[in-house]
Amino acid sequence: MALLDVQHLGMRFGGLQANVNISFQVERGEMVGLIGPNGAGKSTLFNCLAGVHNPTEGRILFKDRDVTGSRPYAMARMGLARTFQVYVATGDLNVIENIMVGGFMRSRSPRVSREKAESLADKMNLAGLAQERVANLPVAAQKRVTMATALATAPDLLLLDEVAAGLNPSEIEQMIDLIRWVHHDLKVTILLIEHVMELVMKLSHRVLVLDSGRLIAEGEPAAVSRSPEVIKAYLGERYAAEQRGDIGPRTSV
Amino acid sequence: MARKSLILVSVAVLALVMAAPVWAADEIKIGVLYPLTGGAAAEGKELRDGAELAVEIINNAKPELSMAIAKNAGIKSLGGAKVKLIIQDHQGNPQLAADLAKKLIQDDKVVGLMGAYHSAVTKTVSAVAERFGVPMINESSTSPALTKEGYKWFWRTTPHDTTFTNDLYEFLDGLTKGKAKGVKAFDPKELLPIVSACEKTEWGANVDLAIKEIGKARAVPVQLSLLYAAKAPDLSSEVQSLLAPKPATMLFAGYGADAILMVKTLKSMKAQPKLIWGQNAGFESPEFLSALGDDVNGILTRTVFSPRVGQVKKVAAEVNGLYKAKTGRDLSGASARAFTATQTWAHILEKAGSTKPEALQKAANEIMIGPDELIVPWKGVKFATTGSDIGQNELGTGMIGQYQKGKDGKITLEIIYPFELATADLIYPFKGW
Amino acid sequence: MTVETLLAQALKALVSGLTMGMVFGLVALGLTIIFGVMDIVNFAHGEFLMIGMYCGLLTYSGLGADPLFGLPIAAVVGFALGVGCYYGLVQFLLRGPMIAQLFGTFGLMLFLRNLALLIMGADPRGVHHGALVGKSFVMGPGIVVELTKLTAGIFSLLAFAAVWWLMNRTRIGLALTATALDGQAARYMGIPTEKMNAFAWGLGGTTVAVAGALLVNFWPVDPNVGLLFTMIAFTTVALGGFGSIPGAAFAGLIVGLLINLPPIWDAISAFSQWPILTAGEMHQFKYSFVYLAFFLIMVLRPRGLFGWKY
Amino acid sequence: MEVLKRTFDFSDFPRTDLCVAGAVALFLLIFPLLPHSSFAMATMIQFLMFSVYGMGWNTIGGYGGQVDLGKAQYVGIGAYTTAVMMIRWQVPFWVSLPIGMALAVGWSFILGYPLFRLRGHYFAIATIAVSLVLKDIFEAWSFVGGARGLKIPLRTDMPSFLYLQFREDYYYYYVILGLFFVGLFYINWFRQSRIGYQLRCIKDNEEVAKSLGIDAHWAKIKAYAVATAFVAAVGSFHACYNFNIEPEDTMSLDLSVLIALMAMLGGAGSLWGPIIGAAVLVPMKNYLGAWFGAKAGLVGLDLIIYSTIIMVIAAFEPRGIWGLITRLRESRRN
Repeated sequence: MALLDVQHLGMRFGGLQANVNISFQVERGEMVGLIGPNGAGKSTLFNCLAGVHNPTEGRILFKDRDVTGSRPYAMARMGLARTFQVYVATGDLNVIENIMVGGFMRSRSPRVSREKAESLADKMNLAGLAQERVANLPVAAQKRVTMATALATAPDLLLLDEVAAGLNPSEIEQMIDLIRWVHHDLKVTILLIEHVMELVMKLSHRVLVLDSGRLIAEGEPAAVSRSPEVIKAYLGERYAAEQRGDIGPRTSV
Repeated sequence: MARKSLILVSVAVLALVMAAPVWAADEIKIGVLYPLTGGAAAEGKELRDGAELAVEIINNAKPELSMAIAKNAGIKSLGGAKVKLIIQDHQGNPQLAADLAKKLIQDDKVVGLMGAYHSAVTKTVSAVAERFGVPMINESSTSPALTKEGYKWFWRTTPHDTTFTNDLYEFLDGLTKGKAKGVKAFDPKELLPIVSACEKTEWGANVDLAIKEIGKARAVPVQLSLLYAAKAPDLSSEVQSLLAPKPATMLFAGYGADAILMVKTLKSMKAQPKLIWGQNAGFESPEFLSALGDDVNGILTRTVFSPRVGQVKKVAAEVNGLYKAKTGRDLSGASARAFTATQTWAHILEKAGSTKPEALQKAANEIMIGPDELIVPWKGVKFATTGSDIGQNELGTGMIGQYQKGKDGKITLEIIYPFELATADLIYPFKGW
Repeated sequence: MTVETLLAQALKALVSGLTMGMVFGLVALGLTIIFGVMDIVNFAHGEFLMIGMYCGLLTYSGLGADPLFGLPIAAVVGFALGVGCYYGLVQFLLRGPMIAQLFGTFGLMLFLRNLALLIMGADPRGVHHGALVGKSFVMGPGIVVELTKLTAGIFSLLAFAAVWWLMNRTRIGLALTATALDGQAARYMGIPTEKMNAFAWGLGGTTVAVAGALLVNFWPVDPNVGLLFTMIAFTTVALGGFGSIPGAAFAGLIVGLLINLPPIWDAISAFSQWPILTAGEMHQFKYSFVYLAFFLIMVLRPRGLFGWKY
Repeated sequence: MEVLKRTFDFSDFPRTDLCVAGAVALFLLIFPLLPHSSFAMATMIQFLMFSVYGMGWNTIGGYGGQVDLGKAQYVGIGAYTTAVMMIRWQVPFWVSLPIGMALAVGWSFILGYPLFRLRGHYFAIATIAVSLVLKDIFEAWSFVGGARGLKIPLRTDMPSFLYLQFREDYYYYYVILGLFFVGLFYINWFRQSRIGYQLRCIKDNEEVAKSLGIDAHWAKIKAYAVATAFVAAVGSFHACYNFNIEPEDTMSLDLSVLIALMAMLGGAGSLWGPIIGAAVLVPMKNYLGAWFGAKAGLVGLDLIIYSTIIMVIAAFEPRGIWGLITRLRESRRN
């Protein structure tokens, strides 16, 4: 059975239909990318999965249990962790303590979660920054902190929300290695939501494409990038994409 | 950092470990707790001035005054020792008052205490006095509960609210029988229905209880009684409720601003009772008169003193003259009672001939001050030693005054009860605004 | 008691509640302007009112004029006070967390109250003569309306309309609204947000000080008078939704009506003796109704009735 | 064992802090033996009471970041439980203390559930409102004496440790000092515990906290209950120390604000903050009042100075006095 099974999911905010009849599955051990132009409904879908929104239609099965409308903390406890695009942490918790908080989901003992947090920080190149406040860190490090914190909850499925946004090319390379390490060594299934095509195309086993709230294509990265539907969906963004130069399939139009 | 903290700590230590001041040996120190700041600051100053005048008279021979305490300088049986008041400001805060009482007892080594105006504060302070076995005389707190504790170290010179409320019903009874000056007898039903409104703290709640219970016992039950929050911006709904049964007699107990607001609201809602009576405090304070001006004309208040007492008591006129020379004001209920309590202290010390607590306790229980000594129109000062009101002055009586606008346009508090002391004709019924 | 008396009591309570409600709305208006623009709850609001009241009182006792002449004086003093507090204190508080803002304005409240105590003394004072003082008129059977409260009520309607117009129809109002919605974006668009904030404080101070100068025609004033109104103003503003101008007006009316429930209860309880809360006892819970209603509405609708800010 | 170890583990503080803390602890222990005025003793007792109030408030207000301005109602519940049980059924203080704490905590759960649906200013004002409603109820409820309050009768067998009735204040001093140390060690455990970290995370960013499996609503309710237990315990002590309680002095808005104010000025969200706040504000309030109030005739000047200090700290160092110390220390290091 699939780890995550989304069935006919729809989300409506008043008059705005943000997601329409979305169905897909994520198998255990997969790495799936979710792409789509701005306003395609990626974030809404992401928030539905993470329990922030309660979908107005359809249902979500996680580990074969109906988790539709569960609260975020309940989703997290079931093994679904997420990262944040902008990790705002203005308080007095330092890096290692932030990661510890994730660890507390599985253990009451501060000693156990500190050890876990230290080993994660070590592996994710955060050991030197352990005593810093998160707000004082560069963007790339903040992204690693939000990942480490999520990983400390020992998830089965990790939702990555634009972890590459705002990073320079060499940082993106490092991020790709890091995600591979998480996927391979920690055996965590990953669903990536991403604007940075390079990262999605390199990492994903399978790509889902959203447009106007609908799932318009699904398949291997190379196949999806040639799909006429997908190309049409991105046309509206073509100008911007040319400026950025980060959209892969442009040449094949 | 450590150094800085250490400095801070040592400064704190120095500030806290302040040695008690040392006083001359031939002084008898009495600790006094009054609200010199806070909501009742005006009354606190009156009380202080009254007590200080009494001390002046005690410590200096003033043969022109016909009082025992004026005969010689100081306390004779203690070798002419002088009385010294150590006055502290409790701001109307019971917790602070208790701390200050401990300071007076332990640091200043006072032989006794006096105070503290607010019934709620006196309650806390009297518990401290009882714990330490130090005599305390209360001059002006009128909650009946204060002398219901069976305390051995607490005496109260002023009559309390049960007495005052009894006086009120005596007055109403006499009024219908034609005893009041200038008013003929009439049908008692004319004074019904009676309604009352009291502010809801310790004092007001006790007054409310007394009004209801005594009224019931005398078969003139209060039709509607309510308690209101004194710290509230609006009293119009209370007044609306009070006016619903078309009351003839309205009774109130309020502390300060709320008493003023109550009268203003009554006026604005065109209340037409025959009689408005206030239980002292807010209705007797100087600012009640100054804030309301002519609107108080015809309102009754229970009191223990009015400068008009001087017309019937020579000693009251003499002391009032001294007080006026000293402060520029006439004696008020507060200052006259503080004077009397201080005077009582002098008599107790004189009788005890010692400053030992046990001797003072014995003297206080045995003391008897005659009516001629007092500036207040009481039958004397003698404390109950048995019964349900231990420590209460059995001979105290209240008065009822009425604000009346004279021909010169000035408003004075005329005495109208006890009837035999009346200084003016009663204005009845209330003329309205 | 008959049904007629019950109806008469209810009608009286309604009139009294509506007039008092408009007064509360007027007092709360300044608070909601300030909150709307910069998310800060001004604990010292009641003290601004108290200062306005002293303006009216001093016009009467110091200059011997009708206290109504104190209105323009209070407006100027209130504006200066608001702007002064902004530049002297609030602009620093805005950098800190919410808790610092609460205690900063709490300190301001203590400061102003005790300054008044030091200067004016503790005694409550009142005005004796004036165009509005001590006047009330009868409206229908037994319904008496106090002229000061009625004037304050009418004034309140005008003030609400004026502030609504200012916020929605003028350049400065639009700039204020922009500052309220997104201060940073407004700054990029060239709106001087610092000045806008100061202006909001000035405007808030003006409305409440003028309210004070009007209220002194009826209410006695002492340094502690502010606190009596502050809690009511807080609940009014929160009930209407922080920052909502029509919300404050509407919530003021609700509060006014709620505190006039006890007389109606008295009339009802005359029909049968209830085991608890007999006639008169309800008055002790007069303000509890306001707080309870506030609490319930908050829990059911956490933004308040008209709130758009969270 | 680990729990016990963490309770007494202060190792994350610099050595200088611990030296100062040790010196202060020693001073507190021997204070009654030093020459002192009774006013100083009363001030010290109040300082200890407000420290414990502040430590309690700090769990929800400091670590949890929820500005609670309604703590006085729980002081009242604690005080009234002790007083009613002592007067009516002669129940010793040490029995009514846990009962009062339990009642207060129970009430806090009932209130906390709806209260924590609110945030920010709405939460702060709602806490004031519910506290005032409870005060109104107590003022009308004749079983607990209504507005007239309750008075604990003096016992003849003083000093009575069981009923906490003593003539001399130093007995009370050591009782509240005991509570103070219990509270301090509990908070030291709390801040390093799971709930402590979770609360700080909620304060940082509630969305993040929820994504890490934290039931933020429930965590806040729990912390609120802990805070409640602290203030209710001091409330019980207050009843015995004062002999005399009324809704006006145990449940007033002033007390609620004072509790929060001291913790915040000392430094919300730090172990030492509430203690520093109480150590500065309580003596200042008492002694400034004594100096300016009656003697100099400058009525209100003491509170003007007091409020100026509050404003300055709120404006320039929102982390309070402890924040100031931290900042000085950091600037010296750099």
